[in-house]
Amino acid sequence: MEVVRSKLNGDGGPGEATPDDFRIRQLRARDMLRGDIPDEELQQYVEERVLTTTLDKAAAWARGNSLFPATFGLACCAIEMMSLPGARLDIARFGFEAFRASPRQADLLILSGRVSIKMAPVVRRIYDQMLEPRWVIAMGACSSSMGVFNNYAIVPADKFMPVDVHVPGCPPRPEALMHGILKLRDKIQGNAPAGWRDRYDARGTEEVLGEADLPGANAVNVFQSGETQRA
Amino acid sequence: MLTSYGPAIVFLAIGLIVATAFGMAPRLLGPRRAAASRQSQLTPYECGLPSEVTRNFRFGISFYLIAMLFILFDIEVIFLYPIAVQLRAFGTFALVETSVFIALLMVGFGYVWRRGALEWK
Amino acid sequence: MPDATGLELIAQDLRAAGNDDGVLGTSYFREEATVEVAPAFLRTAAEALHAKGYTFMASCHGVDYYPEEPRLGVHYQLLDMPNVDRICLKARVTIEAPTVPSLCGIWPGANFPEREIFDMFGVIFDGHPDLRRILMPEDYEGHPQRRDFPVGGEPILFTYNEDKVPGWTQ
Amino acid sequence: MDAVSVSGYRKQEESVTLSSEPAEGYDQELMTINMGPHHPSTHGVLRLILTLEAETVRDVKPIIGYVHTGIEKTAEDKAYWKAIPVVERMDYLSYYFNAFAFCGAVEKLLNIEIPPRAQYLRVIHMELNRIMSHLVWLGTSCIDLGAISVWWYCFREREAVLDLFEMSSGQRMHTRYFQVGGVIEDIPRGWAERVRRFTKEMRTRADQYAALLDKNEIVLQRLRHTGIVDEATLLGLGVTGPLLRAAGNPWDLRKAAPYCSYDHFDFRIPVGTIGDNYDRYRVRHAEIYESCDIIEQALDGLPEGPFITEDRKVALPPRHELATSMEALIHHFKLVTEGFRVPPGEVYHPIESPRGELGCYVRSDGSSKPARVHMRDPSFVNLQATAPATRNSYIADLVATLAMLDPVLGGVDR
Repeated sequence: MEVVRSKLNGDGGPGEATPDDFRIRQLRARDMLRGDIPDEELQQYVEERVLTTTLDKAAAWARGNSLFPATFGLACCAIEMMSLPGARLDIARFGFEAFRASPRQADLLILSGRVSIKMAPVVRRIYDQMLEPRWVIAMGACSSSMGVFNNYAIVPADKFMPVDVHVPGCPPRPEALMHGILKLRDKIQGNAPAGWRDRYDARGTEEVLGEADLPGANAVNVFQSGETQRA
Repeated sequence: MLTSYGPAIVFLAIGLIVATAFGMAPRLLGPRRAAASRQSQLTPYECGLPSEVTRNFRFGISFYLIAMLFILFDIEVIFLYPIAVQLRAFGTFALVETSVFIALLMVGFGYVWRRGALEWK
Repeated sequence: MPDATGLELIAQDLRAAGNDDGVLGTSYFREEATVEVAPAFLRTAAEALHAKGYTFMASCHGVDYYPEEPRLGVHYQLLDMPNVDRICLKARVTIEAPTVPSLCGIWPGANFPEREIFDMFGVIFDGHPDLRRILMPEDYEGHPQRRDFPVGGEPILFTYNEDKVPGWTQ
Repeated sequence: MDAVSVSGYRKQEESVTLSSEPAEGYDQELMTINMGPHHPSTHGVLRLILTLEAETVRDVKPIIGYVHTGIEKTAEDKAYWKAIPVVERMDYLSYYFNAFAFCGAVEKLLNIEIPPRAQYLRVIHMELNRIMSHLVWLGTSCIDLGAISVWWYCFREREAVLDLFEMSSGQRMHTRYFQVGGVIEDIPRGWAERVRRFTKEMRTRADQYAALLDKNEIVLQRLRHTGIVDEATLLGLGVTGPLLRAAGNPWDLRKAAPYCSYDHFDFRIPVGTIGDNYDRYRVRHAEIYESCDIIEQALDGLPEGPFITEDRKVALPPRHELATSMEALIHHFKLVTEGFRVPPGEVYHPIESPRGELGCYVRSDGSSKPARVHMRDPSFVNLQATAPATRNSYIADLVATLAMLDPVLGGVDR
C-alpha cells in the first residue's frame, strides 16, 4: 500500500476531509462549548446537527435504533466488544447485533483497540469507504488517547478521524460500551445530553487563557509537562 | 382483445412506477454529499488497503463452468414446481412429459459427471 | 540445564570445533548457561550445538547493552527436547558493524525473529532470505528498541499547559 | 517478466513474487489479493498476501505489525511492578500467562522463594485462563466454519470464567492479580466453591460441544486432512503448543520442565496423530478437561500460609501494618515510589501458554527499571507455519487452518 507518511493529524486516504477540516470541526465544537461561535457559523453548525423536519426525525429514529457496527477488532477491547452480542449482554435488544464485516454495510465503526501507526492509514481508508451517515466510537483508552502506551507506536483516534463517542476503560466493560452506544443513539436522535457545564449550570467558569497569568505557573510543586523536577 | 391483457398491463405499469420511485427517492430525499467524499466511497474495498487487482482481470474458466451447471440444473428444478403443485389437474400426460424432461437432463448430468466437470480444478 | 561443568565441556568442544578465539566466554547465572561467541564464529557454533543435540531453537531476541560496548547483542535460546536442556548462544556487535550471520539455514523458524531484531535494533543478518521490517511500517526511519531512541508519545495535556503544546490552540 | 504496472505498493512488497502473466505450471492468471488487516476471519489485524490461482492458494505471505504497540519499549520505562499491567496487555487472551512469565523471570533474578499457597493460586488462575482462551478460540473458529451458534455457548462459559476473575481480582480482563513474589490478595470466601461448581458444569458443557462438533459432517469435511504440517517442519519452524502436540509430539512445558508446582498435579497431555486441523481442534478441546482436573486438584490441595512472599523488600506490607510499624511504612514508601531494585543479570523464563511456549527474557542493570524485556510469543513463531500448511489448498481451508492456528495478534505484534 502506498504509505503516505504525511504528518498524522491529516488523513492518508483520499476524500475531501483535509487535516484542517477536522481541526476546524474540533475547534468549533470546543468554541461551541465556550459559547463564542459567530452567528452565521452557528446557524450552519446547528443546521447540520439539529433535525427539524419530522421526516428527518423519523429517519433519525430508524437510524438510531438499527446501527450496524463494523467488526473492527484491533486488540483486547475487541474481545470485550465480541461479548456484546453474547447471551448475557444482548445488544440485539437495541438493534446493534448485526456486526457487518464490510464497511459498505456498516454505519457505526467501533475502534476497539490500539491503533498503531501502521494501522492508522488503513483505519482512515475504511472510515472513508463507509457510507454516510456514519459514526465512530473510540472504545477503550488506547484509541481515545493512547491509553497505557503513550509511546512511538500508538496514534490516538482523534488525530486522524472524527470520533463521536469515547468509551473510557481498559478494556471497558461490555456494559460500558453498550452505554456508549446508547449515548450515541441519543446523539443521533437529536436529544444529545447537554455538556456538564449546562447540566451543573457552570456557565462562566471557563478558564481564561492567553494573556492572563497561567494558574500555578510559578507554584513550587506544579510541574509543567515534560519537566521532571523544577530546577 | 385488449381487455384480456388489461390486468397484465396494469401490473407492468405499477411495477415500473414503483421501481422508478424507489430508484429516484434517494436522489430527492437523501442528503447531497460533496462529490469528493463520494469518490472515496467508490474505491474498491480490499480489507482497508488500496486494491491492486486490475479492472480487466481475467478470471479462470472454472468459475464460468460452475455457473453454467448451476443454471442448468437449478432452472430445471424451478420448472418442476408448477407441475408438482397441479399434477392432479394436468393428468397423467403431464407426468409422462415431466419424466421425459427429467430423463433428458439426467443424460446431461451423467455426461457432465463422467467428464469430471463437477470436480473443482 | 547443563550445569556449570557441563557448560565448560561444551565450551571446550566449541573451541575445538572452531578456531580458538571464537568462544569469548561462558556464564552460568541462576542455573542458566550462556555461551558468548564472536559474531563471525556464530554459525559454526550453532551447527556444533545443533549436532550436540540442541536441535530446537526456542527463541531469538536482541538486546541493547547501551552503556557497554559492543552495544547490540543477539541471543539464541536453544533447547534440547529429549533431555530438556536449554543453552543461550550470545553474539555481540557494535553499531558501526552490526552484521551477524543469519541462522535461517539451520532453523527456518529464525526467519521472523531475525527480521524483528533487524527492525527493532538494526542488526543486519547476512544470508537472511528477505530481511525487511516486520513490525514497523516499511519506510520507518530509526530502530525503536535502541536505548537512545526516545520513547515518544505526547506530553499529557492539562488545562494549565494546554497552550504550551504546539498546534493545540492554533 | 515484471508485471505491466508495478506500483509503489508492489515495489514495497517486492519480496512477493507476483506476476499477472500465467507463470509456468499454472493454467490461469495468478491473482494477488490482500486478506488484509480488516478481515472477519483473521482473528485480529493479520494481513496475508495471497497469491491465488482461481480458488487454490499458491502462496501466503503473512505481514504483521498492524497492532504493534511497542510494549517492550514501554516496559523499559516503568518500574518492575509497574511493568506488569503493560506486559499483561500483550497476548490479550492469556493475560495471566504474560504476567506469570514476567513475574517468574523477575523472581528468578531476585532469587526469592514463592510460598506454596501463591503457587497454587497462580496455577488455578492460569488454568482458568487457559479454559477461557480455548473457549474464545472455539467460539471464533466455529464462526469461521459457519457454526455460529457454538459462539454463543462458548461466550456464555467465558462470562462465567470472567465472573470468577472479577470475584478474585476485581477486574474481568488484564487483572494484574499476579505480583512479583505471589498474588496481590487472597481469594475471597466462597470463591473455591464457585470454581468447583464452574469446573463441574464446564465438563458437561465441553461434552455438549463434543456432541455438537466432533462427528458433525460439515466439521469433519472442513477440518479432516486439511492444513497438515508434519512434525519435522513444525520443529524446524520452532512451533510449540497445541499445533505441535496435534502432530504427535507430546511437548508440554508443564510436564517437560515443571514450574510453579505443576508437578504436584497429575494430568494428561492430549496428543494428536496426523497433525491436521481436526487433531488441532480435538487437542485443544481435550485440554479443557485437563485444565478442569488441575483446577480441582489444586483447590483440594490448596495449602494455608501467606499468599505473597514475606520478603518486605519485594512485597508491599499489608495496610494494617502501616499504622503500627515504622519499618512497614519505610518499606511501603520505598516500594511505592522507586520500586525494588533487582540485581544485574539476564534470565529467560519459559512457561506453557494456551498457544505454546511463552518465554520472558528480562535483563536488569541493577536499577529499579528493567533494562530489556522480550517476550517470546508462541503465536509470533507459530504464524510461520501458515505458509507450509495452506500452500496449494483452497481458500476455505486457509480460513479453517488460520482458525485452528489460533494466532492472537496482540502477542504477535507486541
